[in-house]
Amino acid sequence: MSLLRAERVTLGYGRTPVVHDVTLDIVEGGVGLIGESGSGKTTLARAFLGLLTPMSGNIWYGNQNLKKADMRRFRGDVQPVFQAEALDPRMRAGASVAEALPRHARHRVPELLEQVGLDPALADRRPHQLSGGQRQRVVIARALAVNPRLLILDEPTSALDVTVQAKILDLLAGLPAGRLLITHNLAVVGRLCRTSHVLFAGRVVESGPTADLLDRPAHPYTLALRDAVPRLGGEPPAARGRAEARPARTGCPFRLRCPMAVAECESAPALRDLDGRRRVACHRAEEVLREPSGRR
Amino acid sequence: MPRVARLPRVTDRFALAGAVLITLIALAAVLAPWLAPHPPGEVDPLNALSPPDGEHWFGTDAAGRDVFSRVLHGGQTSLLIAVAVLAVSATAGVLLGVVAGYAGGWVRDVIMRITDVFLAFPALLLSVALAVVLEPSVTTVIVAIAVTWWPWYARLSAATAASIATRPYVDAARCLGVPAIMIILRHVLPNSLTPVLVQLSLDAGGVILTAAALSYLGLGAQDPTAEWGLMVEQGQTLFTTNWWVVTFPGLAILLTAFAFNVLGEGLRDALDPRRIVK
Amino acid sequence: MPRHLILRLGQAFLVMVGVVALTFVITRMVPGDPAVAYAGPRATPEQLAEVRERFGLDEPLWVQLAVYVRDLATGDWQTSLHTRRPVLEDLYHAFPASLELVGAGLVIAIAVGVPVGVLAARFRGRFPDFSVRLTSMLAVSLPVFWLALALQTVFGSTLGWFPVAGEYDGSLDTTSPLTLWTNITVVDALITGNWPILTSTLAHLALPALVVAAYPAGVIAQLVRATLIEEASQDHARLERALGFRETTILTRFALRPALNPVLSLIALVFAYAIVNGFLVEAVFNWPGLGRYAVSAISHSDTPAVAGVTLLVALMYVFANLVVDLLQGVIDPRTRAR
Amino acid sequence: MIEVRDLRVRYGGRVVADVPELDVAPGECVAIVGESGSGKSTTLMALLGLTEGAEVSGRVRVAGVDVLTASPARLRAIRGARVALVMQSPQAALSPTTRLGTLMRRALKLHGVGDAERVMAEAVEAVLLDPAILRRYPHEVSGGQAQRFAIALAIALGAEAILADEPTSALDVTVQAEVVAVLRELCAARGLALLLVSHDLALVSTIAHRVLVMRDGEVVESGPAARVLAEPSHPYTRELLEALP
Amino acid sequence: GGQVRGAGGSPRPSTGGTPAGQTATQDNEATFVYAPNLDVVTDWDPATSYSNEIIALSNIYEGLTRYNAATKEAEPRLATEWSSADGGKEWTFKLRQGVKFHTGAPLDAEAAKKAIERTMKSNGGAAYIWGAVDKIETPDDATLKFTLKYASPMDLIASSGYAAYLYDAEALEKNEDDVKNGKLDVGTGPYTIDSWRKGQETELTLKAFEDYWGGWRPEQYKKVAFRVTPEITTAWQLVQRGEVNFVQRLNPQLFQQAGMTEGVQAKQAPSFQNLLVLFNTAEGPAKDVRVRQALQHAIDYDGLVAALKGAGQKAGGLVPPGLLGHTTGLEPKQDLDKARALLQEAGYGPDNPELKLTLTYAQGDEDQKLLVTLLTAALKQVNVTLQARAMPWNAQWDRGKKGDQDIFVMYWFPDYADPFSWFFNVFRSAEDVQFNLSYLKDGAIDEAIDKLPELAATDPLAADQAYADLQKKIIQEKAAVAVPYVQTYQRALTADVLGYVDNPAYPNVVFFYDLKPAG
Ligand SMILES: Nc1ncnc2c1ncn2[C@@H]1O[C@H](COP(=O)(O)OP(=O)(O)OP(=O)(O)O)[C@@H](O)[C@H]1O
Ligand SMILES: Nc1ncnc2c1ncn2[C@@H]1O[C@H](COP(=O)(O)OP(=O)(O)OP(=O)(O)O)[C@@H](O)[C@H]1O
Ligand SMILES: [Mg+2]
Ligand SMILES: [Mg+2]
Repeated sequence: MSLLRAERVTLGYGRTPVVHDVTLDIVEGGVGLIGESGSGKTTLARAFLGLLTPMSGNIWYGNQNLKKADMRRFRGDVQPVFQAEALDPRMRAGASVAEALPRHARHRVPELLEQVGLDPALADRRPHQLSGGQRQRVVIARALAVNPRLLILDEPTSALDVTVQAKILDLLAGLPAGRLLITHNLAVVGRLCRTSHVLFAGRVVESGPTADLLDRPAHPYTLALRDAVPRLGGEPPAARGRAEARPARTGCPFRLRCPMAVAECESAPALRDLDGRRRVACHRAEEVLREPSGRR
Repeated sequence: MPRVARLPRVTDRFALAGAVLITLIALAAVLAPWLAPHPPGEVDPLNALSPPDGEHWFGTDAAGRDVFSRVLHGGQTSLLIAVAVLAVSATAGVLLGVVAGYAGGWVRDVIMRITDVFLAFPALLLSVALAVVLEPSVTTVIVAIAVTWWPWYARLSAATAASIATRPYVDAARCLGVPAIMIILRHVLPNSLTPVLVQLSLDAGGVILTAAALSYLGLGAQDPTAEWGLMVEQGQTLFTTNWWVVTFPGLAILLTAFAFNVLGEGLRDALDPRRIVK
Repeated sequence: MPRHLILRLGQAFLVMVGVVALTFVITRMVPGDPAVAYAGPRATPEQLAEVRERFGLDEPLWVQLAVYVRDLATGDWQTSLHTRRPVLEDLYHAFPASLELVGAGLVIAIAVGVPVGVLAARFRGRFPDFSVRLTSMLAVSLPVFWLALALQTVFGSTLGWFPVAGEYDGSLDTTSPLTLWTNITVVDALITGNWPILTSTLAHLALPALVVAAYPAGVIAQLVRATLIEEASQDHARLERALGFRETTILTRFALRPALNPVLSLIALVFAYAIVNGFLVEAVFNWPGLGRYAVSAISHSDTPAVAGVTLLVALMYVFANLVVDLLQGVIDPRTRAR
Repeated sequence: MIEVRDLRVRYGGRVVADVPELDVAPGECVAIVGESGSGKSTTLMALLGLTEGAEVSGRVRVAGVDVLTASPARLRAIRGARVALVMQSPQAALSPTTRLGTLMRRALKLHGVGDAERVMAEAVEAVLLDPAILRRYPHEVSGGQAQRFAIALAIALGAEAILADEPTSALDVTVQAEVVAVLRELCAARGLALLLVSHDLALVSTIAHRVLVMRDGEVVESGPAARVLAEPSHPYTRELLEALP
Repeated sequence: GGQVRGAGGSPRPSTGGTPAGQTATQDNEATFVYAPNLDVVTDWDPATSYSNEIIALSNIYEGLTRYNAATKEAEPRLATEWSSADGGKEWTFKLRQGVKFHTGAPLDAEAAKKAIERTMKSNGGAAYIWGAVDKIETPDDATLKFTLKYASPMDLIASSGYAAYLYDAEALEKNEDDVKNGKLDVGTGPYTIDSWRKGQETELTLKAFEDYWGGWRPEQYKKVAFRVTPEITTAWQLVQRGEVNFVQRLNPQLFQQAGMTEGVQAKQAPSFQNLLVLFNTAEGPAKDVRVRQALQHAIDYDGLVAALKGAGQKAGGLVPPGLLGHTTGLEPKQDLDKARALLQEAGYGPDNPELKLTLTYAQGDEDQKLLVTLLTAALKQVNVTLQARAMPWNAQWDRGKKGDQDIFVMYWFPDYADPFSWFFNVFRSAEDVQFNLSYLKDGAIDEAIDKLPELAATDPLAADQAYADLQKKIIQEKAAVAVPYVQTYQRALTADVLGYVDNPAYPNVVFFYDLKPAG
């Protein structure tokens, strides 16, 4: 039984939906969310955190609907780690962490900072006096303060350079909590998530075990993602020259950029089960699978 | 390196100059009882309207009162009005604005429409009515101006708060289960204050001017209270014949409003959020 | 866009409803017994009773409010107790003059404030900037009645460069009578080609318009300067510099348009402020506008007239805001997308 | 094309970039990598004299002009026309109230490029964009489009050198591939000098001829890309490479 | 559609309009421009008019007589002669022959009677002046005979600036709307309405009535304009520039300047208007006569007059000089020691609890404000705090009628040149308070007041004595009022205007017919 589950949710701002009819289960072993910029990853994360009410569909927290759930317990169970600016610029690091703690437990601040590998002396600094890596650790420390069962991580390392990034990832990998991880970086997903979902234009286009997904993509977009990753010392990634096309409004949203698009793609493909472990929304998934496997 | 424009340090100097000026003015006002050569209400009808001289530095008014002493004492009233109006209207406006900005939706709509109604109202006319109901006095001026002043802060802080409310750190606090009221007080409010602070010092001059205009129309402070606007009003028919009666209080208003403006301009640059964060 | 427009109009309507209610409340707070004001100082109690009945002043308050709203909607803004003419008609005569004055003031304010703001931004931190900032701060700090008296004395009386009071030389009414179309003298003189009246009005307009312009010009200069500097420190200004554009070109061709947006919203606010400021200016320069009407209405406890002025000013404010909102879409395409 | 000796940029006395040597020849691609805040963007800006409020010393020759001593007019003459800049965040670098075409037209007119309409259409098509995009405002185009528009701007002006600052940081890898392809093509086909800033070592390794590694404002290592990335000599470079996931 | 503004209306000042060398017999084309500080006309009805419009109506309408300030007597106007009988209870007026209304109708006894009766019936404005009239008869076309209920000086009453006009009542009733809207007037005076635009700067213009019974000489002003100018300084600048010819009131400083300015003549004249400081005799601390007396002694009369710098002269009693009943020997003086002693007796003063008194006065009146300032300062020395409040007249009066203050400050002047109104209106007890704002209720005083008219009509000497006694009683004994000063009008005219004489019975009125430009 997973802790959180989205069932056919549509999400949007104002009246414009940006995430369409997504079903997603946060299971053990980490769940990754990858996809194009603007495809709705953060939006989905906000919905899981109860910060955004679905326009339709439900989010289940255990067997309760999140709308009616006991929010106090929920807040203790699920915590976010956001991209940037997750710390109040006017608050000292210690105070930010303390905010998560009940009054009598404020003495735990140093302990929590140490847990994420920070010198407790940094508690007196304000965010702008901390480096990006340190800031991100404070955010994690604050999230850990409530002993959450699930962390929702939205690009926790994208603002950091690779050396710092590596340290944070180590820290996250060692935490007992479950996680939903959002990132552009396929390598990071590969390391932290057993299951992954690929989002394109507000729709899940492929999901399944991360390793399978990256080894043998079943959706052309996943395939393109994998192949476009530059490799150290490798050839420059191949360009297709049609990347400016926006998601299509009808039919398969990827079809304007898809090298394998055919007439059939003008009707929207449903998300279907591929081999019991994998689901994909593509009419030609089987052919995609037959593409030469990655250069990895 | 020549030719590369140097970022002006002038801005900080502006803020500093404004602050120093205001301190001086406030000191003069507070110390008026000791600095002023005459009590502000001391009349000397036989010496009415005598021009500035060694005895009366700024001359005397129509009742023979010492203009210099009255200008000094008038500072107390005018500054009191400015501080009180800004305190009241900023508190009310910012609280409402922050709630509106944070809550959004219909709460925001309701608050902002009410704000609009008050904004649409000519301050002077609203003040007229209030001045009548409450009897013209310094308190009335404060209430009357504050009533028409708060919507500015409500608007300003609603806009800022709305943008603050979408910041991840506010979301983070919500996810920690911090109650809305605490989020507003702890995160949204403090982070919405910078523009308000700048606006406040820019507005201080405006309040003094409005109070002066109300007094000028006979709706504000009442004689024998020494208040700059009232003094200008009393002297205005003497403008061409006994310039000192109206010029000195007028200059006092100008100088004070100017000092606050200088401070506000300076603060606007000095408190630039980008500077704070960097 | 149409939906946005409808929404905006709806909001404006709601605000007007609020204003009407508030106006009503306020008019009931204005000093003196309106019946006495109407019937004259030595009226008998019977006469007073009759006046009260005629104007419905003896009805309960809520009935009066209902009647008030109904009358407003049907274009009956009541009769002034003091001039004894329909308030709407009085306003029709007084408002154009105010509009003329405030309009001229705002035109001056924009014509001076914007270029001066650009100048300051262009030479920021240097002498032109310093002097522009200082002058604009002085302009916003000047007590308006004080400035009015000073200008009138110096330029009107002492130097004799400008007329000291009035809207135009009254004797022109015989020599070149003006045909009224809009009731705004300058505009009517312009469309009917009445040059004597036009020049006379412009000469009379100069000083009071300058006084009205002082505050908005200062604020606009400051705002333009601040937003231009802000814009000029944005990434896009760097790109424009990298493309080899001159600093002045960057400010005027690229940065000014987004910078005008806050200026526009400011103008709606300043408009209402200027009308009220105009009250003081009109008194000094004897300008036959709304301000004089309002001040005399206030001192005569002329409730319907005070209410009329209030409503009109509020209406103008709401209207100006509406126009500005729509204009902003034209100036900055980003707001249109919203 | 670009020749830098002992460039030192200070903000308020703090040295934020110290580059002893940096040359880019026509047809060559040089990359600067390094941690965030190490002075990469600052170096790029200094090459065009765009570091406002900084003290800059050293010798910088770009397109034959000594940037640090040249008159503003001479500087303006090389900016855009001979050396083009592609800024870190593409959309923010476009004036929000100016249509893309208007900006390009003004720039062409400024540098006296004749037959503007044809040049514009060609340049835009060269980066695989639809010329219709010229009628749009910046907020109406995607990041990738804005990025390529900036490159098109450089092509239209006939720039001999492009300074590109993290041109792909906000893009997903598929879009990144497109942008990179266009830049490489220009180097090879038109002898363009390309100075690229990036923190993506893998990307750099695929396109750069030479690499500078910066840290804390200092160049800690530089040399041919193949060597630096294969056998790093400085510990920081090694650290960077090891951290690659 | 377009509507032509000002056709006909033609305010042009005379200065500069008359080239040198022009003889006085040449037609005067200039417009005389009068700068009032308030709107000119609130009520066009000659029966009920009771406000500022006197400055216009006095030139449009005429009464039976007009008061002559120099001789202190009524002199012929529409009546050529008159006589009284029956101890002043019967009055006969002979009407002037050949007088025409502006409507074209002739003035005869019947028309005159109709006008007066209509005015009496209207019961508005100053119609009360006819209160003594029992009936009016018209023995012939040229004779008007009044029978009174009690003796009254009808010749003076008929000279009143308000409610005494003879007008074409028939035409008025037929065209009531036109009259109310200033499109038509029904008077006999030398001028008639040219144009009226309420609220405009040049609110009203008048033109000569061709058939005026007095006839027209070429040099007289044929056109008059009223240019409303609220700010004194503005008005002063306009008169200096010759844009207006007459400013009704300057402040002393400007007046002094006017005296030294070329092209301007400064005119100063005593008025019938004095300032009354009325103490609340009915309620509050001032109910105690000792407090009232202390207040009287606290006013710095000499200081006030000095500070007025010529805008007022010290008063002696209730009745200003120039009127019957004016007494000497009642000149007040400040005496703070006495005030302190009186307060002490009453339980206030420096060693006792602070006494708080409220005072209301007219907004915008510099002279009243001066009084208040001086009084406040003086009272502070004797531990009395004055809470003074400036209010618009209507509001102040409303409040006064409710008895809601301790001290009420106002001006008083008579509607016709007679002191009676000071007593009858201000100090006679009344059920409904109107102007009895000291709320005095004293049977003896009432009785004495009621006897005054008859006494004045029959035995002026006795009347003089009765007035003197009453004033002593009201001021000294009852201490209901303090009278600090009588106002002095300080006006400015352009130097080219000849023939202006101030007449205190018609405050601020310029009889344009009597003027001529310097030739
Ligand atoms: N507050 C908002 N109001 C309106 N639209 C929004 C809002 N926030 C996001 N959007 C839109 O919703 C869509 C999805 O945004 P979201 O932030 O979820 O994308 P993302 O997948 O997280 O992208 P990125 O990788 O750039 O963070 C985008 O098209 C974005 O423009
Ligand atoms: N205008 C400025 N004033 C003061 N300091 C500045 C200014 N611009 C940049 N800096 C500082 O210079 C240093 C180098 O900044 P720069 O933008 O060159 O870094 P970068 O290497 O491009 O980093 P990133 O990878 O984050 O883009 C930083 O510490 C920055 O804070
Ligand atoms: Mg996101
Ligand atoms: Mg950078």
